[in-house]
Amino acid sequence: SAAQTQEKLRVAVVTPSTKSDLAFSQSIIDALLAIQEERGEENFEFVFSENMFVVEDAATALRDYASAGYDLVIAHGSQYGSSLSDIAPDFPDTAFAWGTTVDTFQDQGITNVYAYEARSEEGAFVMGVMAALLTESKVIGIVGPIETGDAKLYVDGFKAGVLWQDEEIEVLVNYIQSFSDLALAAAAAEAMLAEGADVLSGTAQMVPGAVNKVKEAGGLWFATQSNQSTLAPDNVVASQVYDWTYALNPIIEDVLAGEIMGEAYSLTLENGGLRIEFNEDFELDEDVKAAGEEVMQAIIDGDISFEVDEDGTLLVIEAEAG
Amino acid sequence: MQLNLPRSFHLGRTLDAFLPLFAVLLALFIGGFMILLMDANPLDAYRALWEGAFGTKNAVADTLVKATPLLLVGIGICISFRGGVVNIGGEGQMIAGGLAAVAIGLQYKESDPTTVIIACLVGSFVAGALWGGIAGVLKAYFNVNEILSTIMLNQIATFGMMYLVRSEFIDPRQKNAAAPIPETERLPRSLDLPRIGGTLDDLYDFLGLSAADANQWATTLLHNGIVIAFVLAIVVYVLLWRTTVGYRIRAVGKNPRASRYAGIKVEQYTVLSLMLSGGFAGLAGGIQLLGVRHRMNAEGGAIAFTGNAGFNGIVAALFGGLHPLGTIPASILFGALLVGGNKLQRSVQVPSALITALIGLVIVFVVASDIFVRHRSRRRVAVAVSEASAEAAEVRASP
Amino acid sequence: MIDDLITASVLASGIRLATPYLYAAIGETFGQRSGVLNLGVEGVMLMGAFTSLWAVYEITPAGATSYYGPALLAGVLVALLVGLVMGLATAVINVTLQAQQGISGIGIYLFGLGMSDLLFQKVFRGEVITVNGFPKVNIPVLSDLPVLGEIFFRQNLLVYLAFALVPVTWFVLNKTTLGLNIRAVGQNPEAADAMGISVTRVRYFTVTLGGMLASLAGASLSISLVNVFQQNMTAGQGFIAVALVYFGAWRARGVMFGALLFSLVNALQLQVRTKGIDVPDEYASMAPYLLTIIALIFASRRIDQPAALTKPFERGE
Amino acid sequence: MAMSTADHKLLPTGHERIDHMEMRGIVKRFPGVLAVDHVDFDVRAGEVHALLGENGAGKSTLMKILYGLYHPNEGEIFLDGERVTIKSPSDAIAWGIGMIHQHFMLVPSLTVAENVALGLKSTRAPLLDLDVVSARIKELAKTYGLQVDPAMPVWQLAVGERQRVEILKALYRGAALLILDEPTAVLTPQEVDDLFVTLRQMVSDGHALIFISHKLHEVLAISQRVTVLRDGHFVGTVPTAEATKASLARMMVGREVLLTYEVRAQQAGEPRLRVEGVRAASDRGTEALRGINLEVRAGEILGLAGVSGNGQRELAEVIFGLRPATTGQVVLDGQEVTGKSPCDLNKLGMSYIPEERMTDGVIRDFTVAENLMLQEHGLRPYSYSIFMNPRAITRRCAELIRSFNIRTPTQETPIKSLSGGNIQKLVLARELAREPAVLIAAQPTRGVDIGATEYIHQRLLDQRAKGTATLLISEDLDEILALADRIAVIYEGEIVGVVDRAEAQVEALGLMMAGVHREAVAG
Ligand SMILES: Nc1ncnc2c1ncn2[C@@H]1O[C@H](COP(=O)(O)OP(=O)(O)OP(=O)(O)O)[C@@H](O)[C@H]1O
Ligand SMILES: Nc1ncnc2c1ncn2[C@@H]1O[C@H](COP(=O)(O)OP(=O)(O)OP(=O)(O)O)[C@@H](O)[C@H]1O
Ligand SMILES: [Mg+2]
Ligand SMILES: [Mg+2]
Repeated sequence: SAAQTQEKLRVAVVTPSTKSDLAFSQSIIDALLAIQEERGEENFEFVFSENMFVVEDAATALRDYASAGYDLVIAHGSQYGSSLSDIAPDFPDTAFAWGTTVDTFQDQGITNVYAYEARSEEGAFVMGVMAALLTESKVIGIVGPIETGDAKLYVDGFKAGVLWQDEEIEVLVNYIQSFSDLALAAAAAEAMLAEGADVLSGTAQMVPGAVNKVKEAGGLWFATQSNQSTLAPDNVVASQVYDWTYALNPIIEDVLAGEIMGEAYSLTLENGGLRIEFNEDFELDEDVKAAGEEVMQAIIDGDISFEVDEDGTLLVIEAEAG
Repeated sequence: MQLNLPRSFHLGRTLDAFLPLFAVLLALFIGGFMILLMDANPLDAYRALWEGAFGTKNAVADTLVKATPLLLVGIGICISFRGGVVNIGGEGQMIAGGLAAVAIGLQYKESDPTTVIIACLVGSFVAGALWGGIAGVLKAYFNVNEILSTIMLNQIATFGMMYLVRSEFIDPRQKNAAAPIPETERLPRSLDLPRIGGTLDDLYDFLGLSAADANQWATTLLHNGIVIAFVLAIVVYVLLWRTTVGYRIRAVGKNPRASRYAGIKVEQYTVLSLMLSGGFAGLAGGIQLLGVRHRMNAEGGAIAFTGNAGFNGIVAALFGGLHPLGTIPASILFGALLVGGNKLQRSVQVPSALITALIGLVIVFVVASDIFVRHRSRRRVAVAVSEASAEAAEVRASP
Repeated sequence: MIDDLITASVLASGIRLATPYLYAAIGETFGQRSGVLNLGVEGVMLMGAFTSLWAVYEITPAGATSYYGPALLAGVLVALLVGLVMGLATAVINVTLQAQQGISGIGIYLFGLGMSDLLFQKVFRGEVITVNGFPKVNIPVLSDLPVLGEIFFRQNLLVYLAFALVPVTWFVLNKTTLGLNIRAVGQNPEAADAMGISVTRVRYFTVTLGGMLASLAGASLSISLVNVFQQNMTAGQGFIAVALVYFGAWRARGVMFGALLFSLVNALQLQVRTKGIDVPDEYASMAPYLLTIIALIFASRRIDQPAALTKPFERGE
Repeated sequence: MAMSTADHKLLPTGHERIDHMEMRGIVKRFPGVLAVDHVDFDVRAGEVHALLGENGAGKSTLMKILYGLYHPNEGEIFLDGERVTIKSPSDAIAWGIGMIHQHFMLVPSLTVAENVALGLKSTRAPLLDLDVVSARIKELAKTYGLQVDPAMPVWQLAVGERQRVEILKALYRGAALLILDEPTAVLTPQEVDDLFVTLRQMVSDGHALIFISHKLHEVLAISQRVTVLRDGHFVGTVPTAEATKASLARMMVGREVLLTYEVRAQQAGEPRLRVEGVRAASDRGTEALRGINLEVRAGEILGLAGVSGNGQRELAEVIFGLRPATTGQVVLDGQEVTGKSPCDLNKLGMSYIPEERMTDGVIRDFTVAENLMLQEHGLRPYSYSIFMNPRAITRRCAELIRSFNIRTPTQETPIKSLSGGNIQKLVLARELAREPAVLIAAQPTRGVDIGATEYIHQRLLDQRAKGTATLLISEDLDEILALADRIAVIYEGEIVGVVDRAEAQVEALGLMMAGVHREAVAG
């Protein structure tokens, strides 16, 4: 077919943490592996630079990949944006992708940068609703790293879901100001458990510390960014999984077609980029699952949608019945 | 006899200069097994490391850009360690400097760029100096150990930066975004530190070297921060060994009691050492901001901005024998390892952890090899001095 | 209000958080008391954290739902062994080869940081796995005490052991010939040498012991506190531990107070946020660091830093 | 060793004695220095063999070789005829050799008993047996007359007491041969007498002693034989009975040495330094000064006599702004300077030669030149604005090194490789050369060889002639009597009396030093 006569597509990705972080960086690597699987190694090659916390190192890597002739260079970290806006104009024939954001620098006259993001509040909202139905103590806790970006969206969405279902529930939120301190995440979870929380969730790579405390205490856990069921088979209810292939595939199609458009893609429940994966080992009450699926459908149908106001508050917008 | 000695002298010196290089090679040899373990070819890996650090003009430029904050932090470390204080606060001081630079730059983005750039750099030095000065005052007047306070102040600076960048300093464009990126506005391009590639090309032209590779440097990211750092290294050298202030800093560092007896105000010089040291780290932050980053971003914490230069600068300074001029090659070596290491990862696709471990090995081997240099140089001094004193004895005996 | 914040569970959590600091800082105290600064604690902690978890994972029978004693024992032993090896290497570098202790420590740190992650990726292909770590052991009778029981006596073995080390350390340093030698070597190695004590041997001992305790500190994270491993999971704790040695003025008890102060404030600041009290998160996170400094300003202390700290010893030829 | 022969008698400590120790053809080179050049030396049980020589002659080096601290480049050591290699102090200790170092080898933060127990096998190993050690210390203290409290931390002890701890350490380890490297340098005359009692007792018990001192009268009083070194060479060994101060001095220096001075009478001028009602606390928090009143006039040397530890150090530190006075004031040339910093006092022309020169007077890692410029580096012509002027500094240092005869390979040599006496000379050179208005000189000739002592005394007198007001703090009554115009005696933080030299009598001064007031003595 067409793809076979084509030259091999070469993709490079730069990630801030390690590719095995069970969270942000791992999700993009997993997506690229899946694409490679699908398209075949002979057609699709990808390389990565991980642990690029240092932004200037990431910039060097991006530039280097672009000059080495990679067809698509992915900057998987919102902190890489300003470097990307410097680099992209120097390589007009190379496609770049920047996650997670919606900004493609069109306003700066840059046309070869794609953007991708996950509407993580959607899945978070669904899981929040289920959490509200599952809690007996009426206390729910959420552990976050720092209050920005994807983490903030997730936390806000989860909280909104809980309160949408049941306004009486107390939601404890704790941004521990660290992506790597497992002990602190564990202690934050302990504090919440001690406050009576029986259902918890959390985002970013330090959450395994918290999962473990939930496991010890016999609480319930909702995961995000990747499937964490193996961490605590008895406690993880469901995981919101990011499938970046839904954002990457359209970009790759553009690149293969030689039409670099610089568009923005979002993972949503609707397009399947966001999936709620239920833990098979966990016996979830059918009613709760049904309620979750119902909300999910409402979001997919656009009956429930989300907006962020000027203060950064997440608003839940319900379409009028009918 | 007189002809003989100087020759062996030089030979000895040269060998000393190569000993650390042997140590690096030995560390890389051992690291080769680690690379094998990760199913990669060590030779390819090291070729990539070399290429990444020095292989192209771009690589050399990246290495020098990486070396700049290391050198600036390092010369500050030379001051503080010579002054008897262990400044582990480079990270926090760099952040203070970066914040000051971005604040000044954004505040006066309409004004004359040259003036603003200078104001940003001065501001970053002052901010770093004040942040370092806290540890200085705590040590001099409250007896709080500076290792403790600087480690703590690093964290405090990081959290402070994260707060400011998320709230007061946040880019107005991000403020209302659904998922705001915690970063400041980018400084206007007029405030970017001037690139010096063009000048270098002119220099090549002038020297008649440009035939083959004309205008090779112009496109690199090399900015004039490296020039500032080189000049300041010399300034610090002069400060430490040619001025009364430096003399007093060193005296206090070696023996505060005797210094006090000799009439030196020990507390003031302790504070001064930490302030100067912090100032240079702050300037490293300022230069990093104007030359490389152009904005602050809270994601990834301190390291995303500093690249660990606050710590690595200590290593560079100690590699350089706590001598500002020795710190120059040391920071270039270290910058090369970091830049080349990243290239190694890209080229042979080994985990970044391998490079981290490799750099650790190199550091350990180089410091451990130091003892041989010291012993050799001591022996050499012995020979030289006994020659000198024999000569002196002859002179005395002759009349 | 205050009652709400300082609850038994917050205090208990603070005590748990203090455990890794305590192991690492006590190990460092031994080294520094004999005149050797080891800044590489964090690297050794990470190695200990990974290897002990690996051992526990390998030995625990597949499908086990609760802890498996022999595996935990093996985890601790492996951590001690790894610490021994890294400690010995540190001693060779710092004592025999007389390396600048500041830099060699950073080298060891980076090596441990990289190596632990590398092994993790090699062994587990980078998958985060959990193990069944040390379970809580309720001390009979005492654990039933109101409040105090929850705070002190419902912890796990590695927590108890860490606190038990405090009086043991005090005893070893002050009541044994070994302790006397350590103190003398750290204060005046020339004098100790002139009395026929092998400065080198004493320092090898303390630095190796320091390595073992640092490694155990790592294990106390990975197989007792959080039961998982992740790259760089120590997140700077090793450096804080070094700072705590200065805080404690080179005494086990002082180090313990420092570790407790730091960790309790940390637990408390988490509680403040859990309670939804309106403080910017970053300010709350600063609190432990800030208070540690402030505590030192007000603590009037007699400071006797080991006079030979960081100074390699070499007898005149 | 096991075959105990009849003539191998045991010492009272229960250890075997060393009948004869011999060093032959010892050579030791240091960077730039031939410190010991083919030296022979021996000592027998039951004798004190004194080792004499100028500063830097190689005495300490030779002894450190015997104690295993240095390894000789050439030469052999024999113990009772048997050739031995001494690789380390523990070897030396095992052979029954003990050493008391010129600079004390004590751990200040430890107690006396802990210092003694250091390196010994405990009877309750691995636990400490400090009670056993303390008991044994008390026993030894009684046998040899060495009073000291085993439970005291060493940093709280006076120098004389520290000396005793050093001897106790050696005795405890059963030193059959004891090396004493300038043990009297820091002792008061009374303490020296006490020490000699101990040493004589040891000799009669069969110990072999090696005694190093710059004080010829001590050597003449205690030793049976004297060996003299000069510049690392062996000059000769003579029986003490055949030696005199003058002959020994000639052997050491190679020329005649003036052993007395002519102090020209001189009219003292205006008071330059006044101390009025000064009280101050000691490091331990006790009251060290209890209302001191003193006056030193231009062109006058005021000797401050007293047993060490009676407030001399605290007084000097208060005057020099290093220690706060709780009450009272210090007046310099009519201007009150109480509490001013050493920096300001330096500028006002005050100069201080601290007693602890190793820690307070020099920076060990600095070079000779850098140490010489410690105060003056900020003045013209040694610096202009903040820049130092290396040429002027080099010239200045060369001059000081020459005029004070400091033995150093170069100006750039780190001061720590100079011999003890030469370090002392350097400090004196620095302080005297500034021609101060007021000079506080604490123990200025302690540890300095006789040639240098002569020179320093001469310089103090020259300074006096130029109008300097000097406060000479010394425990050496001979020195005070030789130089001072007036003598003040300090006892427990109070001045018990001031006498003119002309009227001073040694016995009366001795009584005052023991706390008897001048009025009482006179009356
Ligand atoms: N960790 C501890 N456990 C039990 N008792 C202790 C501990 N630390 C100190 N103590 C008790 O407190 C007393 C004083 O403690 P401190 O720390 O001042 O003594 P130290 O460690 O012996 O100090 P130094 O080495 O300066 O003598 C000790 O003598 C001991 O009785
Ligand atoms: N460790 C060393 N390194 C270099 N040179 C040394 C060292 N120790 C001593 N010297 C040199 O060896 C020579 C002899 O020194 P030594 O200490 O033996 O003299 P000394 O006779 O004991 O003098 P003093 O009476 O001043 O104590 C001196 O020139 C000194 O500078
Ligand atoms: Mg005690
Ligand atoms: Mg001597």
